[in-house]
Amino acid sequence: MLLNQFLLLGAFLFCAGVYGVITRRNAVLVLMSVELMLAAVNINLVAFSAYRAGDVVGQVFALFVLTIAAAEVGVGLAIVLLIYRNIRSSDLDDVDVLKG
Amino acid sequence: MDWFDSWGLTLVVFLPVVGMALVLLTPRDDERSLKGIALATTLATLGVAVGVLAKFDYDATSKLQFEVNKSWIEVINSNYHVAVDGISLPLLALSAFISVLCVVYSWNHWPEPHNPEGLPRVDSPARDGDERHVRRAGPDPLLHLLRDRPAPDVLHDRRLGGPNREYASIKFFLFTLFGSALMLLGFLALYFKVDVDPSMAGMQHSFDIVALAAAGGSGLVHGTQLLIFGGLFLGFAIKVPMFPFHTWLPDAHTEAPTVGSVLLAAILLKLGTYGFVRIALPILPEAAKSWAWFIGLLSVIGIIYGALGCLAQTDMKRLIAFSSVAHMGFVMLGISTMTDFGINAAIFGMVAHGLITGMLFFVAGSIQHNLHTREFSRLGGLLLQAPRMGWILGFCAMASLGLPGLAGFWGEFPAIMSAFSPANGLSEVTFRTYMVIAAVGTVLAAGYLLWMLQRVAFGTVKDEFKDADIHDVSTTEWIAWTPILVLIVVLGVYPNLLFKITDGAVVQMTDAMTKVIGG
Amino acid sequence: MRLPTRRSPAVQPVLHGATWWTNGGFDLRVGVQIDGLAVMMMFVVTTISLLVHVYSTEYMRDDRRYTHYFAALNLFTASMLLLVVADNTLQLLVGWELVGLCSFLLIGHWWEEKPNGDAALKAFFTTRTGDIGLLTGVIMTFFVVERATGQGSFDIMAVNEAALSGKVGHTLLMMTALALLLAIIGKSGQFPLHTWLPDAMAGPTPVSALIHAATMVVAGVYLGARLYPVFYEGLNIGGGGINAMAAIGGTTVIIGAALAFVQDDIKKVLAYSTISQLGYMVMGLGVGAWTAATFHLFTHAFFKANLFLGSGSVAHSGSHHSFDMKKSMGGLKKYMPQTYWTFVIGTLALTGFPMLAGFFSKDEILATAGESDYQFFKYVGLAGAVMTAAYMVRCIYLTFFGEYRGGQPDVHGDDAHAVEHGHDGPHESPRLITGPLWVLSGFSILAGYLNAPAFGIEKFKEWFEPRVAFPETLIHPEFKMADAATAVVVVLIGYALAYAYYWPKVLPQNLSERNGLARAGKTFLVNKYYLDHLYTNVVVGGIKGPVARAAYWVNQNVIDGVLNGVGRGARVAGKFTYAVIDQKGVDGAINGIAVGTGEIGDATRKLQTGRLQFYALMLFICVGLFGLALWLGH
Amino acid sequence: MPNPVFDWHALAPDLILAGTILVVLISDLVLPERDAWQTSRIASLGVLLALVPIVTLAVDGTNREMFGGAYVVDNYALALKAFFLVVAYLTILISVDYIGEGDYYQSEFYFLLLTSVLGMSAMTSARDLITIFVALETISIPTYVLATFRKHDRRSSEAGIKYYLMGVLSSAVMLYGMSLVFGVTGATRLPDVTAYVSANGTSSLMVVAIFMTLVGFAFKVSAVPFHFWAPDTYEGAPTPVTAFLSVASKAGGFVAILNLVFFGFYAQGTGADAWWPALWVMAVLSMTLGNLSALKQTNIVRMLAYSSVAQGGFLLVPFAAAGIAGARGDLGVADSAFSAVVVYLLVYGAMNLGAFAVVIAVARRTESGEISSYAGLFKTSPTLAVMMTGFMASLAGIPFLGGWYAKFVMFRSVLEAGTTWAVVLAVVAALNTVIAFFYYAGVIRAMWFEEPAGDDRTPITVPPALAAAIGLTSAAIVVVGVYPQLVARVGELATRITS
Amino acid sequence: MVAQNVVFGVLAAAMAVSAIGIVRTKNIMHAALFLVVVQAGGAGQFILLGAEFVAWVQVLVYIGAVIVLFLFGIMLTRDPMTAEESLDNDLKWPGAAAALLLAGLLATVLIDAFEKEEIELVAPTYTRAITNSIFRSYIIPFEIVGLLLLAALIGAVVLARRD
Repeated sequence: MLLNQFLLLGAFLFCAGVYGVITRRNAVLVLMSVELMLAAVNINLVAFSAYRAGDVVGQVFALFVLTIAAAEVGVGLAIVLLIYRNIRSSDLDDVDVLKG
Repeated sequence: MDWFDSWGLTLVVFLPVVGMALVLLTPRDDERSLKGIALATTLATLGVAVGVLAKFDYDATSKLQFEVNKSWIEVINSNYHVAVDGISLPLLALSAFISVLCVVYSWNHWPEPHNPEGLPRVDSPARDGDERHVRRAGPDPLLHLLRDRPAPDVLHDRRLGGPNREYASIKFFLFTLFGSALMLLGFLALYFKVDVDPSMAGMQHSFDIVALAAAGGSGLVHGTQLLIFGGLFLGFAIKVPMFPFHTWLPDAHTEAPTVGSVLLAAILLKLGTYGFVRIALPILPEAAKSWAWFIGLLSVIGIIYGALGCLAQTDMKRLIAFSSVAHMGFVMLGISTMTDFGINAAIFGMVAHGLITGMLFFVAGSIQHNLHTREFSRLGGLLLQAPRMGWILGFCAMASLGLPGLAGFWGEFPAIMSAFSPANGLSEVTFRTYMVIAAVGTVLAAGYLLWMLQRVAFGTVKDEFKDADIHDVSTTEWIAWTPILVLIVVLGVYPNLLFKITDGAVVQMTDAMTKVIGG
Repeated sequence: MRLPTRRSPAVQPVLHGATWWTNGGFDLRVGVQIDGLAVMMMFVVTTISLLVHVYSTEYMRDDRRYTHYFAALNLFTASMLLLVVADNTLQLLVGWELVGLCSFLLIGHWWEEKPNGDAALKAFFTTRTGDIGLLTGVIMTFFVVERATGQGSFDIMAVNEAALSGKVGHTLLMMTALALLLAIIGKSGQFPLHTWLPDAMAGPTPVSALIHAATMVVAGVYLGARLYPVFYEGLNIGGGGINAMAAIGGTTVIIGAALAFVQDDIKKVLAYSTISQLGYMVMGLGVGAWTAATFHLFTHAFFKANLFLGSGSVAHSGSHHSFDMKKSMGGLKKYMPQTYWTFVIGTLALTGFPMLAGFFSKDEILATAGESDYQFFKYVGLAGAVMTAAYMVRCIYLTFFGEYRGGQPDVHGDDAHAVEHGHDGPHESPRLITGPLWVLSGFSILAGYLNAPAFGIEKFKEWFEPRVAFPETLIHPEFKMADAATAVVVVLIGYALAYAYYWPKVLPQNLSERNGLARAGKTFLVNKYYLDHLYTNVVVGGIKGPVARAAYWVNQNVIDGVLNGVGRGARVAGKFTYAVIDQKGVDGAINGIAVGTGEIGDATRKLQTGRLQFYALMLFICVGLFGLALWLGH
Repeated sequence: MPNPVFDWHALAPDLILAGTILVVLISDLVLPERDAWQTSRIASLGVLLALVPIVTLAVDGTNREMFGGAYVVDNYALALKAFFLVVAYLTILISVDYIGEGDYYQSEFYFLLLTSVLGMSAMTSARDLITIFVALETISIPTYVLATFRKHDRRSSEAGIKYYLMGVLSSAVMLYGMSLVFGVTGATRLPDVTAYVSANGTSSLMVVAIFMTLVGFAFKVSAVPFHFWAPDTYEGAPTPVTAFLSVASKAGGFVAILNLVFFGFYAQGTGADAWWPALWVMAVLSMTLGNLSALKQTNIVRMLAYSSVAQGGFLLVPFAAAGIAGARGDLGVADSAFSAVVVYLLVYGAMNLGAFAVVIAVARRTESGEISSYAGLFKTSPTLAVMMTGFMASLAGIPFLGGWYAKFVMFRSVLEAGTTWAVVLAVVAALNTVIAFFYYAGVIRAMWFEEPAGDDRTPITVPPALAAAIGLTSAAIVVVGVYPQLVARVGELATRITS
Repeated sequence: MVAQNVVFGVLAAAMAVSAIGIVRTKNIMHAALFLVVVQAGGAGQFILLGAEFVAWVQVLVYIGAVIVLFLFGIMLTRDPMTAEESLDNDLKWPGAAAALLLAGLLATVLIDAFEKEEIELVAPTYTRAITNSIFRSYIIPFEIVGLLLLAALIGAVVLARRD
């Protein structure tokens, strides 16, 4: 297996995530897109781990990323929820009071 | 070394600060106390300055006297280093002197609400303390950059003044700050790039002007010198102000209260030129040599341009302000020749301009105080209504146009003369051209000043002021003005009073520069 | 004929000095240099000043600013003396400027009227323009000395010695001389900077006599005489032919005289006459006639002061304070005999009537010009003499002959006592006025005998000509009867022309007599035709008509126009500079920066849209672009 | 793999902090509702307690490394740990009344605050990509919540979501970058990264990787163009949180960059080329755009937000300078750049916190963040006005207030570098210093020279805690300004790059 | 090796399609399901790379927890009364440009750097090795993450709680 096949997959996922983050109006969908980006990171890490002859550090790193990503999602969803409560919308386009 | 030798200068510097603190602590409506404190402070300062003048060793003007050199911020090897020599002594005296007179003048020109002539006394002592701080030869540019805070000036301008004061302050602010910022960069670059003699400054890097001047830019490649000089140039040139950095000046003057204008003209503008003499030239002589033609060019442009600007004015104060541009052009021309002649002339020019233009502003202020206008179209016949004031105006106009026998001449003539034969390595053709242009400038000076005199003092009183209640020079005004008028005459008749003081120091400085740039 | 200058060790200048200022490590001095030239000037200045003071006590009685007037007059005298005794060029410059200041103050003495203020300004400004030359010239004298001795100095003796030493480059000397010549042009009313002098007549008449005839205006000539070696070497005066100084002087002689013809104001006639006479002096210096020029300076001071004071007397007591000859004078001879006779003496002296002061001094200039290689200027001088004689006769005629044309007092604003006794008819002036007139008349007659080669008297040269640091090859022409006779004839022609023209009652009488005597109509017609032609076409049509008027027009509109235009132009340029360059350009740029700063601020604020996903977009685009740049740059 | 050696002494500050966090959390369960404010006391006590071992460690003075150099407690770390603890203490002081009077979850507030501080404390010692990542997230995640803490205010929610999302995105970019760094170097510990870079230089992949890694922190320090969240979040978040974000959180980001750059990517200058251009551009953009935008603000918090962007730009200058010089083999600049950043951070923390404290104090009366509401403050509350003047002046860099020295060391570093790029940077910085004067002076002017708007001219009452915070910070800037030796020493102690 | 490559290909294709689905679908629920596919595919790739522990954690955390969170999130923030609007905003093209820019950049540098580097698969990593690493080298981050999770939990509760 080529290292690059994993890396390019990762890059693709990452960029798909980027696209989603920018274009999705719904906050939850944006969070999902973020997850895509983080998934790409993990694939990178694990692929490098394997490429470096099983250097576990990459995998450990991936575990940390996983964990923290979960925490982030939790907080993120809570914030989205709060926004929904405050403005009855989870549309990020509606969140534009602060500007200038 | 008695206590005065070590404490004299410090007293001069910090007494006004004490005064400022006291003034701040005094209730605003207690006018008597405020005046009393301000007068006491400035008088005390003047007293100490007179002490310095008295104890100064006039046979060794090139030596730094009353020197105090105490470690201040070790980490950047910055010292509290103050001293006076022949170059700084006249300006020290001028500062102390003018501030007393300003306080006296404002005794009867107390700022009422919406009376823009009054003195914003709160700022005054602090301000001139600041100025004096630098003025001392004191050789630490860091001190300069530390105290170089135009904010008080701005506030000063904003507090009481004409209707456009906001605009004026912002412009002043923008200008002086941009200048200061680049100058600060220059100082820092000097600190890091010049290798000074460690036995003089304790370390290889120093802000000490004396040490830096002794190094004369050693360790710097020419390009770097040019750049650093450029930074210093901008900082000082804006303060001077030289063309084309002058546009803040008329605005600032027009909008500032009378005493503000006087202080601005008499003291503040000298910062720039003094900076050139004290810092830019001795520390970076080679760069100065390369820049000299350009500085000279801007100077003569300033001379002509300032004069032309004057001719277009309809406001008396604005005219006087523009005349400062021209006068400082002569000063800068003297400096740009890098000769002892020119620099002596420059220092004389600074003092003379301080006295004369300050005086003109005083008179303009009193006219405005009486008539509530400074528009030429409404003025006229001052000699009929207030003959003494009118003659004083005439006297000052004559002094300002460089009439020989009055102080102004001695700033202009040697400066023009020095351009005939600039320092070695500078183009004679260029500078002789400058000389002729500057000489033409003296004619224009006569033109605009006499024109002003005619419009204001001659002729008949305009109908609207026929019945105006005009006071001729009042007692306080006499007290404030007489010393200046006397000095203008005395210095004009016997210029050596000043030249004797400055010459030694200047010759020493130019000799040092000559060593670097080659004789 | 060239005579070597006699060296008399007896007369050495008296020098006294003290340190004035110190610069560049050496002292510059202030002091006095009393030598013959200075003494001569001191004599002139003090004498005339005294007489003018006496005269003024009456003339200016009850003036609104009596004290100011005398204060300024005294300041002037002091300044003039300072100029005269200066031992260095810088000090001379100080005096020079101070007399200019006093001139300004006195011309503008009645500053309530704008024309007076304008005249004062114009005088000061114009002379100040010339002072560009003085300023640079004085500076260059310093370096002239430096070239010669290695150490610069303003010292006049040193400058003169340096100029003669041959160690100084000719270019520098020439530039110095030209610069100083510019100063002379300004101060001594030479073409083309002469126009301020007629305007300066706005001042009180005694002032005109003292300042604008006798003393201040000759400061330029004095400068030329003082630093003569500089001019001599710098302009190569010894070389003959033509030089700038002589050319300027010669031009001024003619121009001034021509303009005097068309003036109706008696003071202006005298003013143009002064210009013309100053032209003689400058021309004299220019052709190498140092002694003659200074001598003319000396004599001219007396008779011209005499004439001015006389005109003042006329105005004071005869014409209700008007100076307009055509409107307010005429026929005053019978009312003011003393004034009339002193005026006539002055006129004769001025026009070079034989054996009076002007005869000796003017002739000597012409003689020297003829002796040296400046023949042309001799003829210029002679032409000037004709014209001088003519216009002065015209002046006398209009003032003292004919019908009295004075009506009601013309409110010239001259002085307050106009009201007091102005309603009287014309009468003789009081003694305080006529006294000085007679004294000056005496000088006008006698002054010439100080240097009358015809009688072998050369006291002037002996006493006043410098013995040291002076060009050795100067010419002192001997008296030649032919030259003197030529001059006399020329003057007489001038008298005759004017007389014939201005005494019209006489002329027809004359003609009818001829008619009766000759009865030869043809001859008469020819004669008449000849005379008519001569009088009408040559004199009237030629000099007074087109030429003089054209000259006057040129003078008022072109030369003066240029000067005024320079003034106006400066203001226009000032306005332009200020309004367009300064406010729009320089200040605009600054404000532009300020505004631009604000606009960028606004633009950056617009970037801050408040849209979260726009921020995200910016983030990723920036990441991409930065990354791309880094990758490309690597 | 050997068992890890725990240097308990070195870990003591972090442990005490962690313990405090737990105590705060538990106390919430124990304390009755009305005594919830007590948690602030516990929190502040714990913070102060944590300073004790820092002092003992500093007295001891040895560098303590753990986990093969992945976690280091040296003077630099100690100095910044102390800084963060002090900032935490001050933040608690300025929050007490704000949080107590609003309807907030008090103990949770302090709990989250301290957790974030723990992340910062860890960051100072972190010399490992994973630790740095974890520390960063520990700093960030609690602050996401804190920014949203005014739950019923949609502005606060908006502030939260913007901060959160931009934070997460930057984290993602950073992680992607870190994964590449790991992939290229095979290491996560910074000493190993340095070793790799020294040996192999930087490939183009590495350059991109380094840049992406730095993006995460560029977000944190709100460097343009990764700053978009900052003004909105600062304005919407509760003001004490804003103060905390603008000081502590930003400082955390800078500490991370310090670690990454100087302990990782600098590598004796061999890696400098890879990152200085990016930091240079960010510094220039941050200073310029930050200042220009601040000029136009009417809301003081927003103005301070842009001001903090600009200050961040100034703080980036020394990095760029060190990089420029390092790439040319001039390693000396790194030292002064490093200490410049440290010194600047210390000073910046004091003055910015002080400014926010005054903002909070004033808002208690005016309930407005508009600069116009400061009109005539000198007439009503002279002390507050003087203090605010001090803070503004210090931020502007006016001497004898702390800010000037910070600017000074910043300029020193860039001038020492001395190449064209450095000079340009210096000039830009200098000009920006000037622009900054304007908006700071605008506040001063409003306070001193304008008439108060309302009729109420009684002095603003300042609660003791807030007053203490204002007093402490202003004392700090005065002391530092007059005697900069103090922080200069700290900065020097903290330096150990080229050694 | 061929088999592995085939597996990779299949998984990768599924992940790629799902990823596009997440960012393009018009149905939020579908997006959540696509996310499951991506994460599961990721887990598969991990296994392929010998990182079994990570794979299982991935399954547990993501598919077990995170996706559930998302589903809750979707349900809680969707007003069932309002019709489904477009899920995309007007930044599609700029967004696509940004994504393509990044993709191009990343692909270029990656291909440039690693060209044909092969992954030599050794034995799957033992979980023990991972725990060793975590508890020896990364104990401090580990502990901090513990606190962090607590903080995130409490934070989320504070925010989400109705009061």
